[in-house]
Amino acid sequence: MGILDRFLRAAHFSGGVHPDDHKRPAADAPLRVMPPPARVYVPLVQHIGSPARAVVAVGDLVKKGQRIGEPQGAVSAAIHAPTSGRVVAIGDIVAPHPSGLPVRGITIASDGRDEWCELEGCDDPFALDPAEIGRRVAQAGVVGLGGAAFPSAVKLSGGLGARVELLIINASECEPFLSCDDRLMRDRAAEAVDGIAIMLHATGAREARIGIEDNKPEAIAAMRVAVAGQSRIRVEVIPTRYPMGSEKHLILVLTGREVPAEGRPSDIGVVVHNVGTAMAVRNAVRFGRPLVSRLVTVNGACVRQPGNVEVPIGTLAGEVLAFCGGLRADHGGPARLLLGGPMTGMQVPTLEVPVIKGTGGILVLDAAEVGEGEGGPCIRCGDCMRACPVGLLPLEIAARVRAGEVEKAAGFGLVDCIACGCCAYVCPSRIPLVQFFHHAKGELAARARGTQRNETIRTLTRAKAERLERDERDKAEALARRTAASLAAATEAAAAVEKAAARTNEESGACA
Amino acid sequence: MNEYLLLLLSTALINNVVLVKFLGLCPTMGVSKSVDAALGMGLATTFVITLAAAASWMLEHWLLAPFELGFLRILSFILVIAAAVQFTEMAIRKTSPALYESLGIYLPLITTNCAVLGVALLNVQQGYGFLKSVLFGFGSALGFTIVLLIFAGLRERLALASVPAAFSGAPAAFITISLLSLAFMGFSGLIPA
Amino acid sequence: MSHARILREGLWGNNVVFSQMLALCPTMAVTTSGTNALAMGLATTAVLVVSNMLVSLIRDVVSTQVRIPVFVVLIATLVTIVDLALNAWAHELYKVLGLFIALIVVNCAILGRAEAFASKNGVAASAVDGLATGLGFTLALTVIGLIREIFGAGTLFAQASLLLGPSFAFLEMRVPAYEGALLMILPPGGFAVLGLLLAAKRVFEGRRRADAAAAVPVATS
Amino acid sequence: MSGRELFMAAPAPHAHAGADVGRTMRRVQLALLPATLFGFWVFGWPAVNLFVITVAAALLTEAWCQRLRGCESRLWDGSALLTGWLLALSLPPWAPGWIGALGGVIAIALGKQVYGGLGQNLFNPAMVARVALLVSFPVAMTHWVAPLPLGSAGAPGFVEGLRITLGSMPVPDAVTSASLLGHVKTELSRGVDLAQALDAAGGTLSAWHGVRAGSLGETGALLLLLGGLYLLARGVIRWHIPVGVFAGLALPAVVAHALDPAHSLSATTHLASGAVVLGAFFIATDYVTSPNTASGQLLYGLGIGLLTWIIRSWGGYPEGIAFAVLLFNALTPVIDRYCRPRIMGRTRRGAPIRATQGSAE
Amino acid sequence: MLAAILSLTILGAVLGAVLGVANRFFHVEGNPLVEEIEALMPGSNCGQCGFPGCAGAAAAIAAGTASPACCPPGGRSLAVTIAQRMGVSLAPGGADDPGPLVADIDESICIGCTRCIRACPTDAILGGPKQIHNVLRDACSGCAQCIDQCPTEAMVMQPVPITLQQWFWPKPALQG
Amino acid sequence: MSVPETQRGIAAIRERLGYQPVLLAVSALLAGAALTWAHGATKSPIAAAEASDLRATLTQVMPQGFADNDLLTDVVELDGARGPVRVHVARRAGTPVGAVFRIAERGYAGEVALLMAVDADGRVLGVRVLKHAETPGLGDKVDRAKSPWIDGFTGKSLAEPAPAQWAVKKDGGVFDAFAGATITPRAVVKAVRGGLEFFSAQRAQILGGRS
Ligand SMILES: Cc1cc2nc3c(=O)[nH]c(=O)nc-3n(C[C@H](O)[C@H](O)[C@H](O)COP(=O)(O)O)c2cc1C
Ligand SMILES: Cc1cc2nc3c(=O)[nH]c(=O)nc-3n(C[C@H](O)[C@H](O)[C@H](O)COP(=O)(O)O)c2cc1C
Ligand SMILES: Cc1cc2nc3c(=O)[nH]c(=O)nc-3n(C[C@H](O)[C@H](O)[C@H](O)COP(=O)(O)O)c2cc1C
Ligand SMILES: Cc1cc2nc3c(=O)[nH]c(=O)nc-3n(C[C@H](O)[C@H](O)[C@H](O)CO)c2cc1C
Ligand code: SF4
Ligand code: SF4
Ligand code: SF4
Ligand code: SF4
Ligand code: FES
Repeated sequence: MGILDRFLRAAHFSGGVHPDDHKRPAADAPLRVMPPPARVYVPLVQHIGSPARAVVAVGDLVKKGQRIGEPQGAVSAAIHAPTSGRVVAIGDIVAPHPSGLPVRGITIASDGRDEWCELEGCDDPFALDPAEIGRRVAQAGVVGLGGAAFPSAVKLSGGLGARVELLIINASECEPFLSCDDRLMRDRAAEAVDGIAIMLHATGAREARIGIEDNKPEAIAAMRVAVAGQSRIRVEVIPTRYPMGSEKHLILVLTGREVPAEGRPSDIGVVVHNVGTAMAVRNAVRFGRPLVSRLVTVNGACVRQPGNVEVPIGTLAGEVLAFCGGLRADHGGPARLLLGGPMTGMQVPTLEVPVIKGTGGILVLDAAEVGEGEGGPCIRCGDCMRACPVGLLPLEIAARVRAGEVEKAAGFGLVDCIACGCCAYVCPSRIPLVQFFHHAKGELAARARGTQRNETIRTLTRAKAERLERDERDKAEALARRTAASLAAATEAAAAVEKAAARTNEESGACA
Repeated sequence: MNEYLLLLLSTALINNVVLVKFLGLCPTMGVSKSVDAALGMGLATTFVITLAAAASWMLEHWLLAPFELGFLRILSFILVIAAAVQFTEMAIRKTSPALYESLGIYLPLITTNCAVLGVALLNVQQGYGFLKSVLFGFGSALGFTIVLLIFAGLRERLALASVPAAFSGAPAAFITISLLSLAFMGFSGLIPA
Repeated sequence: MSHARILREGLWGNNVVFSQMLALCPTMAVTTSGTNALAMGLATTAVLVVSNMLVSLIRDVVSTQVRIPVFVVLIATLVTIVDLALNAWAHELYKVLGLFIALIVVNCAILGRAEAFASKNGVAASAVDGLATGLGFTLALTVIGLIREIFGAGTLFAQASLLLGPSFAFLEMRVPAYEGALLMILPPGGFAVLGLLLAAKRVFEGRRRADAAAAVPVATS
Repeated sequence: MSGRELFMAAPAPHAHAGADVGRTMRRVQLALLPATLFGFWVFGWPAVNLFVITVAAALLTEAWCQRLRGCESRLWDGSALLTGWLLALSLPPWAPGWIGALGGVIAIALGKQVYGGLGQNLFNPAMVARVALLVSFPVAMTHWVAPLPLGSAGAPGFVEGLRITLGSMPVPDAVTSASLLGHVKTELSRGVDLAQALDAAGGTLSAWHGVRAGSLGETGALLLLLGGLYLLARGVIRWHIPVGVFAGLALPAVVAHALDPAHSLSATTHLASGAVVLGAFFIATDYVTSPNTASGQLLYGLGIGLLTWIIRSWGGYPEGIAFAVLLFNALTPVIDRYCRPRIMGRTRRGAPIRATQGSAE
Repeated sequence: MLAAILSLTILGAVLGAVLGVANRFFHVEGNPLVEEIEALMPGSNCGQCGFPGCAGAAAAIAAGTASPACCPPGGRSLAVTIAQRMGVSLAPGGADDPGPLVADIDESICIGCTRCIRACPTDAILGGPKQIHNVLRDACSGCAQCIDQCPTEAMVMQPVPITLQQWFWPKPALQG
Repeated sequence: MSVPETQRGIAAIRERLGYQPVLLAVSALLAGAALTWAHGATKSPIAAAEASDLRATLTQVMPQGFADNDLLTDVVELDGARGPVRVHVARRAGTPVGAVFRIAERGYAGEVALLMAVDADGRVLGVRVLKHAETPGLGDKVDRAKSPWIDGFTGKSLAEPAPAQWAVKKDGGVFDAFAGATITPRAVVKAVRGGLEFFSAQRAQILGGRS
């Protein structure tokens, strides 16, 4: 089966770019583990979906790994204490987000002991029921570590329907500067493969394929050794090209099949998990350890000691940087502070933002790395179109967004844009294309919210009007009953009341 | 056959109604803000002009010429055209709401399109037979539709450009149609009239 | 609306060509020279005044069903009369203006004024409106015609004496040693001149508004 | 606050490939340079003067319009220089200076700045100017000269050249000559056979080596081809438009020449004469006014080629490429509307593809 | 010459009859407001408004999707007339439009009198007698009917606060 | 608005089915009457204007007072190379002294139509362009309004210059061409020469025919 498949699959997707990867010095530096800082700031929403609800109060003592946030709703994730200590505040903290808006979170003052709470492990995960694995992963608050932070349990246990046949492990790590997955595979290949095997068992897929870009030979070698003897897990070397790591493109390259637009990988029997997620799943299932730390790449010309660090969730970015020797002042100083990679990562307004589950990198870039330059008007060169891995016309979409015609922009496939940034990366006029798309998507969402709100309000208004009217009628009828029994003279009054009620009835009918 | 093809080509492109003969400019400027509207307008106009060419030929040859009533030409042509347009609009509106939405709503706009009467009058001047008259009407309308569509496409792009305030809107549209007619001059001399 | 106001609107504020963008075909077709433009403008004005008055007179009698045909009949009659008259007594001019005399019928401005103004107003006001609109049209045509003529052929009001009568000879002028840029009298020139004039009008009005705003210290309402 | 300003949020991506508009324009200019210098050599000082005047007029108009609009000056992005350059290359080399000056003004003011400047125009500014000049001043615009290489006997010196450009000295009659296409058109209209007509004009060979009458920049076809290949290699342009233009012109020419060699030029003559090479590589490829997608560009190129052939064969003008480019500029929005890339996960028509469950085998 | 007058009269009569009958048989009932606005429009059906003719423009204005000032031939006077008829103001929103407002209750002043609850047409206010009240932002229509009811002035209208979930990138500043 | 009742009355009648044809018929009737009157009033001036127009063109190509008859009505219909030609015969005191007729040739952009007058000896009296589509500024110099070039034919005949010289200078003839435009003059020369040949072939019929 594999052979035919190899012929059928596409070696490429159209579009994409080849940015300078800047991975090396950081990727080759040995992995370091950062001790818990004095305080951790743990946002209650670190994932896609509804925020968790705090289940501790200010002053409570917590152990590392203790659940402090309860998931709410079907798509949500639990939050756990990253270290032991005392809850000192529950309230607003600066979100690790370009807006700099506050987010609700729990602040814990570390007691320095970093003491685990009681954990429920399991010696033979393969004996567990897949549903049980899903439950344990959910318990552990595992979310996708590839960037989008979607609650992994939802994807694992096929909670969303369709049967999964193929598990793809996303170890492509196509973003420049980032190397946390690379480092993980080099140093902990066996554990990662164990996690993949558990996932394979949980999803019921027949096979797992680990996609690794060919610019990571050490990781490929390590993973090849680790999968030896596992007949259902295979390492696939794929060309280096951004955005190989985007799940739809990875699936295309590995299977030759396209995920339908507006659909999900599960529609074609595939599920994609990041390799770090596999590690987190292993920790959750084998040892009952929730997701309280993650590997973070600290990189960029302005960082004194670039490398990969295992960081407790909630540690402030500034402290991580300090752990890496702080910033260098040469190079004309830092130009941008980013969380995540340069292509899709976000610039944050201050160093005082916490690392969260989805933070794969902390980058401090200088002007040359950012490639700053002067912008201009679009010259319709079409480079953005050729760079777009989805086949969109970024220039046309952006022109319409600029003119305020968001609906028309949507007609050009705005919803299909994965915000990979290839278009803006190549644009000679440096049009902030991605910002146009983010804006338009936000605008469309806001309009949809507005419409929905109006709908709600309309329903509520009608409901209240009806209720008032009913009350009035009830009152009138009660009055009528009471009076009819005693006084005949009162009947007239009752009739009048009834007539009034009827009139209101008619009026409201006309309104509706 | 060749002769008919040439007639069609020459009326549609070389002696284009809008750009060369200067007929039907108001709707060309008015209904060219979106390609969809332009298409609807173009099709509706094609229908009316072709109809008018046929009707005016009959009026001319069966009524005006035999009774030597040339001085009633303008009056009778326009009367018949206006009535036909209004009738068609009412009929479509009632019988086919879908067709009305895509074509019918443009019909009232056609009463003020001087290309309709212009083509009918030119037709008489040329002294064509019935078939050629109809073809002449159809070719002219086709030329109108082509220019309208191209122009609407250009204006949609124009709407996205950062045109200086003094030129935004109508002035830029006129400059654009000026350049379009400049381009159409390349067709001159292609087929000797 | 006062008659002065109607006049001002028709001549400038709501000029058929410059503001309403109607009657564009004659505006482009007969403005290859100032003389043609002037003549066409005057012929149209005559039709406009009379048609506006007549429409205003009969406005209560017509029904919606046949309103357009009735107006059209009326206008067509007037136009035919003008057409015949020009043919008889200004034959040279008639040959130049050609088809476009007949097309005054469908000149959107005429039906437009009939519908928009005359069918809603009294006879006197309608006549003034017709006159204002017509003169506005004449003004626009003549300006465009003169610009195209001077740049395109190097003359002003050429052949005025031939077309309008010997008394108009004083208008004729010629720029010596200038052959003219042909483009201006060809279609592209016509469109471009109108586009540039519209832009100029906008700049002019913008400047005037700015001046007015600067002159009157912000009025508190 | 300054800390916040340092990190003023910019959207992703925070990296850039380094392309910029000025570099693209400079590459095109570099590609044009050999053919331009060749043109200077063939036609001497008057050609140099005309070139300088045209480019200067374009640059001055650009600067003036940008001042009027009150936007920051983008004079040095090279696009106005390129427009002036291409316009100069498309003029008769000994045309009077005022032709070049007026052309530069028309190209930039009416062709470009009216629309808001770089990237906003709908028509190719240089071709707008060329066609406007041709239509307005047909005599001056069809006045060709025979090659008089710099330094050869009878070639005007610098001062003479200046006088010719400024119009204070008439062009000597002996020098005037018809361009190949103009000559062919005249002779055909007289009923002279093509073979004879071509013999008199020096045959097809002169078209390729370039020492022949023609516009300033069209004669060095081989050098232009070289420049075009450089642009292709550099990725400044893609092959679809040039190949489309060549094919659109050559295919009907081959057929017609086979059917009636006495009255239709061969495909090679068509390709080598006039401004085909210049047009295909440098003019039709203008980003702003051509379609974006590969299929759209191919269609656009084919259309320009075909229309050029039609105008040359039957039209009123001996050379049709400028008109063809303008007409297809006008059609570009229509082409763009119908030629769009397929979106991943969707059919060509935009509906999501059907999910085919399972079976990787 | 009798032929001329006669033929024309017959032509007129026939066409008039056709149109009259057509109007009777093909009559489509329209929206009275649309018809009223249409009667105000210039009727030249030039299409400059971007709608297919005056009827189209009238329908769009009545539906609120077009501005009363959309008709160039009608000019300013028409715009004013239509705006008056529609009861709308001509001036567009303007820069100082604060965006939608919702009610907010200052919890420290609220005495739980429930008056606001009774006034709210959408039941957007939660809370029983003598309890601190709260406004459900998603249900509040911003009608401000509750504001005057509050005896302690605890209620104010405030712009909808932007949350992390709702924030999105602003449109990039215009370029070129 | 002062009489709302009558208004309403009219409004009611206006909606009647029978009202429409009557209204339109009445309008048409009035229009027809008005036009008939106008037609009657302008009929003869128009005819006169058209006739004088034609006559003016015909006499333009010959010296003043060359003929004393009405050229417009003195016509013989003859077969030319391209179909029938209407030849207007000029007479003095009844004797044919010349002829005026139309000639045409394909120019640079379409046909150039000319009117030429020949005297009884076969010498050109004058040539005028009636219609052409030549490029303004180039070919249109054949128009007398633009340049006197066309007067160069006056006095020429088939014998003088010699037949080989009946061409533009570029082709070895005696006639000038315009700078940058040879095609149009070439066409005109060819047409005039064709006209002279036609005249010499049909001379007998033209001059012999009595009116
Ligand atoms: C409502 C919803 C349902 C989803 N269902 C599935 C699913 O069934 N299978 C799956 O693999 N991913 C599912 N996802 C996750 C997305 O397909 C995707 O993996 C996730 O958003 C992260 O993708 P990205 O990092 O490529 O953006 C779902 C996402 C959402 C928002
Ligand atoms: C442009 C783009 C680039 C991405 N690059 C990577 C990547 O390099 N590695 C990765 O694991 N996920 C990447 N993702 C996210 C994947 O699409 C997908 O969400 C993820 O692999 C799902 O695994 P997870 O749920 O375990 O995170 C990328 C997404 C996008 C849109
Ligand atoms: C736009 C354009 C219009 C032309 N118009 C005419 C014309 O009307 N009459 C004419 O004889 N030649 C015209 N020509 C010139 C012919 O193409 C041809 O060059 C010329 O007649 C040859 O004359 P020459 O031998 O004097 O150069 C025109 C050329 C161009 C480019
Ligand atoms: C490949 C290429 C071709 C170009 N061709 C032209 C051209 O033909 N005419 C022109 O005016 N500008 C041309 N330009 C310059 C630039 O695109 C032009 O000034 C814009 O059309 C102005 O908006 C070209 C630029 C490039 C990169
Ligand atoms: S890459 Fe930039 S300049 Fe080029 S077409 Fe796209 S948006 Fe325009
Ligand atoms: S950000 Fe969107 S439009 Fe741009 S290249 Fe990526 S998918 Fe295409
Ligand atoms: S712009 Fe005014 S007159 Fe023209 S169609 Fe629209 S509403 Fe009617
Ligand atoms: S503003 Fe209106 S909807 Fe909102 S709470 Fe007050 S009364 Fe209710
Ligand atoms: S005058 Fe308006 S369409 Fe011709």
